[in-house]
Amino acid sequence: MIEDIPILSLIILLPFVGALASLMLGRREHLAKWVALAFSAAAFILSLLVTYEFVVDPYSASAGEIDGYSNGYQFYESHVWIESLGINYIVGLDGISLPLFVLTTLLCMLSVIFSWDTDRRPKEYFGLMLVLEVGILGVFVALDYFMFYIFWEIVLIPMYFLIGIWGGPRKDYAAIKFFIYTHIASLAMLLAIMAMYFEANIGTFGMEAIAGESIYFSRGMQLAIFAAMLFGFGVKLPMVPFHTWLPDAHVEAPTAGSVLLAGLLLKMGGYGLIRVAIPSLPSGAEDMVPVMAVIAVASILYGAILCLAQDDLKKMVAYSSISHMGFVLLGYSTLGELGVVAGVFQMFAHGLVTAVLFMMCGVVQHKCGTRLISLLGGLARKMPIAATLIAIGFLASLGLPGLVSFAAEFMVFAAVFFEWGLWIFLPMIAVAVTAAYYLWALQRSMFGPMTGKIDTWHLKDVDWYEGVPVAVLILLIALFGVFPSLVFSRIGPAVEIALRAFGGG
Amino acid sequence: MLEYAWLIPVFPFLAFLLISLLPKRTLSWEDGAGYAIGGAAGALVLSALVIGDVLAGNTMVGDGPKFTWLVIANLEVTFGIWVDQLTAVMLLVVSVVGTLVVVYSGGYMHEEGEKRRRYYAEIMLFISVMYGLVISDNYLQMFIFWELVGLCSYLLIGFWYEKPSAASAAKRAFIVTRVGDIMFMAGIIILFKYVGSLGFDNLFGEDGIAAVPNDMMILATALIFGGAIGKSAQFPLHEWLPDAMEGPTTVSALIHAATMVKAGVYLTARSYPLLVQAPETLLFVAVIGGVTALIAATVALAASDIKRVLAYSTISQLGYMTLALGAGGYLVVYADTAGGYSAALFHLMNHAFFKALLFLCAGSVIHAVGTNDMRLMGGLGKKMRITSLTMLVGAIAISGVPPLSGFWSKDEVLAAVYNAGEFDSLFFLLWAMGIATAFMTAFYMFRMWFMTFAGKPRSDYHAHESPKLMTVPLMILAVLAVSSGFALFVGDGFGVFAGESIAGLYHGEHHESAVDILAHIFGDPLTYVSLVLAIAGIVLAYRIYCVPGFDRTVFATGTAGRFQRALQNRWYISQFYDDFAVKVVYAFSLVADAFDRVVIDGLVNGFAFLGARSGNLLRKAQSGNVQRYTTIIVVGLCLLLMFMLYIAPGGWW
Amino acid sequence: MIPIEYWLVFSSLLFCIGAYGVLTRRNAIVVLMCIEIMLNSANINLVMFSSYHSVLHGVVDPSGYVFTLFTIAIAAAEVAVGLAILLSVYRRYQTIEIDKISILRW
Amino acid sequence: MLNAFMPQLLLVLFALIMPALDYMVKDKRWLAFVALTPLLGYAFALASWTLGGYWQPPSVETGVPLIEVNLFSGAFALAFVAVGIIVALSSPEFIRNERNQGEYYSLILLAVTGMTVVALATDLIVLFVGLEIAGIASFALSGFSKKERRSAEAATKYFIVGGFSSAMTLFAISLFYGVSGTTEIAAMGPQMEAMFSSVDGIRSAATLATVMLIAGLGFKIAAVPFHMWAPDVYEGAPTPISGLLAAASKKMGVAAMFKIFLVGIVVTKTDWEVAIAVIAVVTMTVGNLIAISQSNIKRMLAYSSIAQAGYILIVLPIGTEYAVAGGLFHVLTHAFMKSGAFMVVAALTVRGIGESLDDFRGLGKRSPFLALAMMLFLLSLAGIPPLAGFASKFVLFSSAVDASIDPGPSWLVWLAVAGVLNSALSLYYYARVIKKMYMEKGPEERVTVPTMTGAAIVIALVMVIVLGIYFDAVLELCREAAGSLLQAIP
Repeated sequence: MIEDIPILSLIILLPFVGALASLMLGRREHLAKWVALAFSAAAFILSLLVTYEFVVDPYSASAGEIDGYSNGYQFYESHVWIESLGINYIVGLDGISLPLFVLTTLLCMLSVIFSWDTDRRPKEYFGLMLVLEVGILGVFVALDYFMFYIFWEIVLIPMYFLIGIWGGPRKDYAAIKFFIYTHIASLAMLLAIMAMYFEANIGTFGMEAIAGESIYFSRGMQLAIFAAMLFGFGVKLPMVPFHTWLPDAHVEAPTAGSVLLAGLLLKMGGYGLIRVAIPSLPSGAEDMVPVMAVIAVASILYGAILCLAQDDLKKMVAYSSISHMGFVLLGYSTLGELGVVAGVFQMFAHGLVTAVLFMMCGVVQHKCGTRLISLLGGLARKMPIAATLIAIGFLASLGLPGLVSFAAEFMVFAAVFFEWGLWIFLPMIAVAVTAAYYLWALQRSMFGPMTGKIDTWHLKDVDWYEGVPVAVLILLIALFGVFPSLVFSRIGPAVEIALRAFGGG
Repeated sequence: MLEYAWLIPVFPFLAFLLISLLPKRTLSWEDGAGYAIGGAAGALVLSALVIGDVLAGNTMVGDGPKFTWLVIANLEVTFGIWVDQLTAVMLLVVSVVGTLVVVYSGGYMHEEGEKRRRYYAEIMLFISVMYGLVISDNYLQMFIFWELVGLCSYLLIGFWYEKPSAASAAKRAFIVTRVGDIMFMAGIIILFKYVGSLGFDNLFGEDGIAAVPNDMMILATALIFGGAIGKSAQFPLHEWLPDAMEGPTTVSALIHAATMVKAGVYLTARSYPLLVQAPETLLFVAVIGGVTALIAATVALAASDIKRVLAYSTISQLGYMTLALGAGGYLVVYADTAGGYSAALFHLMNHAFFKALLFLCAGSVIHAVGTNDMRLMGGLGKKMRITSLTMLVGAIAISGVPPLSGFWSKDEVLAAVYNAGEFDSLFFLLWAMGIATAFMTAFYMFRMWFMTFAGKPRSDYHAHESPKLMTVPLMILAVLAVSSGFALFVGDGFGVFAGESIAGLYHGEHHESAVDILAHIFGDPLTYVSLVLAIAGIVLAYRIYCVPGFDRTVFATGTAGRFQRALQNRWYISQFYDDFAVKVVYAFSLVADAFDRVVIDGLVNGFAFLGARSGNLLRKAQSGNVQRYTTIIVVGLCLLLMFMLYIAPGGWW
Repeated sequence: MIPIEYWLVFSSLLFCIGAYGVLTRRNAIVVLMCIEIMLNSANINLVMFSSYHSVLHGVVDPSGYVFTLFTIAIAAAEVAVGLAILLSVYRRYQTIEIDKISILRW
Repeated sequence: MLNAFMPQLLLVLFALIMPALDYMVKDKRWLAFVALTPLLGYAFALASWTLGGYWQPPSVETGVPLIEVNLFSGAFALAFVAVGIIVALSSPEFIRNERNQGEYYSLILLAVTGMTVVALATDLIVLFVGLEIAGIASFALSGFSKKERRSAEAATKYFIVGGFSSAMTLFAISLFYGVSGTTEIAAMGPQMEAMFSSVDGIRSAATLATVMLIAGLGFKIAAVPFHMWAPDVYEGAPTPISGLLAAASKKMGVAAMFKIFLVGIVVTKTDWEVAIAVIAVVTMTVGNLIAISQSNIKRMLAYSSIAQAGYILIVLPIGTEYAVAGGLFHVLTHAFMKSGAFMVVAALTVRGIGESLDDFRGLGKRSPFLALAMMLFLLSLAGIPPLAGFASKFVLFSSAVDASIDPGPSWLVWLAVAGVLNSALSLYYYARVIKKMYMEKGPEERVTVPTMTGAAIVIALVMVIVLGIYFDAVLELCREAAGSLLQAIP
């Protein structure tokens, strides 16, 4: 049944319809959250259905699309769109995009729940959130460069608004910085896409078709295009030294915005690298390996060191994202199956973990009125559940085994050692620093005596709409921490296909 | 029976789940103590069955059921269980001490009220993952549980998180051990690369060992031992353990004396098949062990906190075990005997019992007095008869006075080190350090005992003997502390337990009867050296701390004073770490943060500012005077003409 | 026959004079006249080139002449509109000195 | 020949009767509808021909081929007429208090006539005449609000700079006539080459002519440094007329430049391509930089128009068919998005709201429709997908990349780089308007949308969205149009 309907298009369309419905509510704006929940939940449920079909019944799900299946894509849809430029509407899902796709629908739904008490312009808020979901979902399923770029850019606008309207005190600065900085990066990617299109000269923007040609590009051309793409995707990732938009955007964004920003938008960068840049430009990627590796290690270390200095809980989490996404790039830079799979998994893991962290920062902000560690202290006594959840989040993020990040980090380290030997110790320093800043923050904010600088008398523990999403995420963190192969086994074959150009890794 | 060994951690884990997830109203049963005791006892029974099976000669080394955790590229990581004699020793320690501590907690933690629930949940989780660590059949699985016991240690040290010192100590413990963990992980990864598997069966097999180049083997084993340095609080990463005493005393007894800190020793012992391939690492292990034993013992001489004395004593004894393992490796390689290896494990077991006993006694004292400071105690012996007597048993045991357990194992350890001197004379030095440590151990233990129980009270308190729930475990442990040393005579000098697990590594047939062993020990003059020194230490402590009239102020002046201050400041090592963390790492992070904001972000903002600014300048050209506009047109025209006539044809682009 | 260079120099000079006037004179009417001079310099060029090409190719090339006629008509229309605009400016500003008309700037 | 001129004749005819009609109708809105009649008819005919192929225009076969109806002229004419429709539609409310409204519409019709003539022209004479018809009409239009000081000043400046530039254009044309001996655009190239080989030193005369032509037409399209009039005029002129100038008049310059540079003097391309490339880059950069510091929205849009001219100018150095198609496409989309943006400003002016950026505060609440429309126009101008501006910029910039790919000259890729960087730069000031509208608090009272202006905005909005999402047919048209332009190269 499912193979007869364009399920992916449907899932992308659902939040869009939801967004329109939400924006058109008129005066009944209190209904906006229900609309948003309904549509995001519907998208989530359908994406679970897709996952089920993908895993259980791979052949029938791609029936009739022999071509699509050979490249590992399922639910393949292809329609002509702009014939004169060879732009097609192509969507498909493989093992790399599937986890991120489901992560997207999940996090969007949970973010809607988390924002349950939003009373400021709810129509727009939930509408924009759904538009954001459309963009992100589109990026993860698009198999045509033009489409990919369009969805990529669609993401910017709702995010700009989410930061700019519902953000913190410096929202103006943060919103415009986010918008323009990431837009510049997108444009670099756009130039790279153009170059690939014309150099391939086969009159189509289809990713697979171009990849079939681009692997034969001259070395210099591959290098140039890859460099542009690395910049384009790297800013989103974000990689040092193009990361400074991130702390500002994260700190000022509303909680749900931060969750989606860190949980999903950053993943777009990592996804783009492995979906587009690396498989299509093998020689360029090989030439850029030192650059990628150095940047990755720098991001990991630098991000971690910066975290130590932060007094704002959310800013610390933001910088930690830089550090953790560095592992993605580091995994990729090995250009081996092990490292790349680990990098993809790290994206998935980071998406789950960082969502928890940002949600908990939101809870702290919400309940205490501040996120400054120096003002907090001893919260565990008043908010035991919140403290427990935040501690689990921190522990997951610092790579505690049994939780989801560990498998990714371990495999990245393994891949790095396999490739470069003892350089492994450089990124490994960050593991200790990571533990240091998380635990130190935990000590100062949650433990110890109360500082008396905030009103602790009326302090409440988490509300249901805050606790439920976090709890769901933590369950998943534990589940995929104990059974990472649930995801690894999907990523592996897809990455193997993606790395075919490297001669079997 | 062995195939059911995986059930051992399941019992406490179920207890953990029940305690943490049951609704508040349904839970009670003294807020979870009942579930905890049930979980621990279940595991104890199963462990006993498994140990029995092992004693009967059955092992499961690589032939048990496996669960594929991860397949990636051509690599496969499987999880499974591994039960041999070494596992059995650890199972014995964890199950016995674990159960007794949980029972003891029923009394000790009684006043904590609601917090008990968290306590029992965390203790159960710890016991569960500790079992998991012990029965792991590969390094990665072991590492996972290794980190999880670290987590539980962190949580339990920080049990009274309102106390800033407790919160800080918990953090320090986790971070410092993490440094070791990183090395452990690096070591694992090195092996992973060359062998392509992390299972002990593959790594320890001939193919596995042959696959690793020699220099990488040295590095990998040294790094894995690095994990042990962190977890077992070896020099220079030992300072977290005294701080960890901020946790409840039961936690100190269970985690920071009997079980978790032994994980490092266990890991080193487990890696023996690899270590013997790298004698350089073995020497490193031995030196670290010897240095740790000596340094920790010196600090214990001057400590005034009863738990810190025990903590440093623990470090010192762990140093003994490590030293023995290092020396034992030499013996395996060059003398074809498992003597040192067995000694280390023998000491591990004995130490677990008597040190848990000592800690629990200290807990009983603290429970009664309400302070840790021995300078405020005194004269407790009459009021707390059971505690004082059981603690005396523990003190004698650790001091190495026959026939209590400590004597036998310590003697075996020192003998092994001395024997290894035959192959590398450095071991003689280490042996001397061991002997010195033995003397100091006896001294500070009795210093502690005398300061606590002898003399008159030095402050106001109304001490009373602890409840049955606490004293019964003390008595059981006292019995064990007395008797566990006799395991030496059960079979081949503890060989049934330990040596067998590395049977493939040496060829020396080494069957001794109990009489032989006794003759062997007491026929060796070195035995008497250590014995005499131990008794001298006790007598000296008695002279200084028990007999009234000794002027202790001589320690506070002159060279002795400087020495004492250095000891009281823990050789300034802790201070060095603090300074390093604050003045180097944190300061560096502040500099980096400023750099990030000023330079990197400054560049970004600078470009933005430049854009806005240059726009502002350029617009000034727009004066509103139309003749200015036409003038600019003409100037532009001329420039364009010049460009096209003279510059563009040059083709410089 | 006058050499073509002379004509060219003449028209160019005329053009420059016109341009100079546009750039420097304040009175808008004078500026208008200068623009007319510039247009006429081009007319001279057109007529001159037309006859030049007729000579060169041996056939009469009328396009230059035709163009000139069109240009004259256009210039007339332009002047008409220009004067009307100046009139309306004078109503609002009470001046036609163009450097005074500068509220629109930056 | 007469057949081909039918639409222009029709437009002129209506232009002539409009002032008379002014005395006859009471409700002046009827004037707009009358003026729209020929425009709509022309637009319909053009659309059904160029996009649908339902109809074929009569071909010009007899007489001097001064004009040619082909897809290139059709596409441009379509853009001009569309802008004319939008402007005419939104004018009645804007000029409701002015006298002589009939003249206003007749001037608009004349301006459109002039522009379409430029689009049709194949001869320099016709081209110049068309330029002047449109120019003179727009001089008058920009001064139409006679009560406004600013309007009069704008007209004066426009007129003086415009006259100066016309003179330069004419002088340049006369020189071209001199070096080629023909005024027929397609014939210029070969004749010039013949002259170059026979007469010494004449090539530098051609260079001088080229420079003066760049200056003269650069005025029309407002290329730096010939742009200085544009902000003043756009600010001072009645807002719908600003829209007309930015969206149509400027494109007339583009049409003329395409014809002369890509057909007429393409033989000397090596002489001018770098110069124009430099002008293009400088134009877009300066336009965007100054736009950032503007606080008047019309002035800001003027500078944004300057920048857009820079984008389109890159077509000339690239010169491939695909590039011309991109330029054409951008002309079309820019016509809609820029005129749409100006009409939003016009609508607000009608409701008594000023033109300053701060007047836009809280517009999102006061008039969701106008704010949304403005946002989409601005985002489209910035080149954010999936709006029309993105699609056309995509084609435009990609043509630079295309041409720079081996064996093309690789420096062309820097034009694309400059273009995208400038797009990012432009986002800054567009986003600032969006921020004012949605993120800042302003007055609370609602703003109703003027009906006819609203209709004009809807047209532009629909086009901006449709051309962004499904632009296949239009792009195909642009490619064929570009083909028909470049076909003329002998």
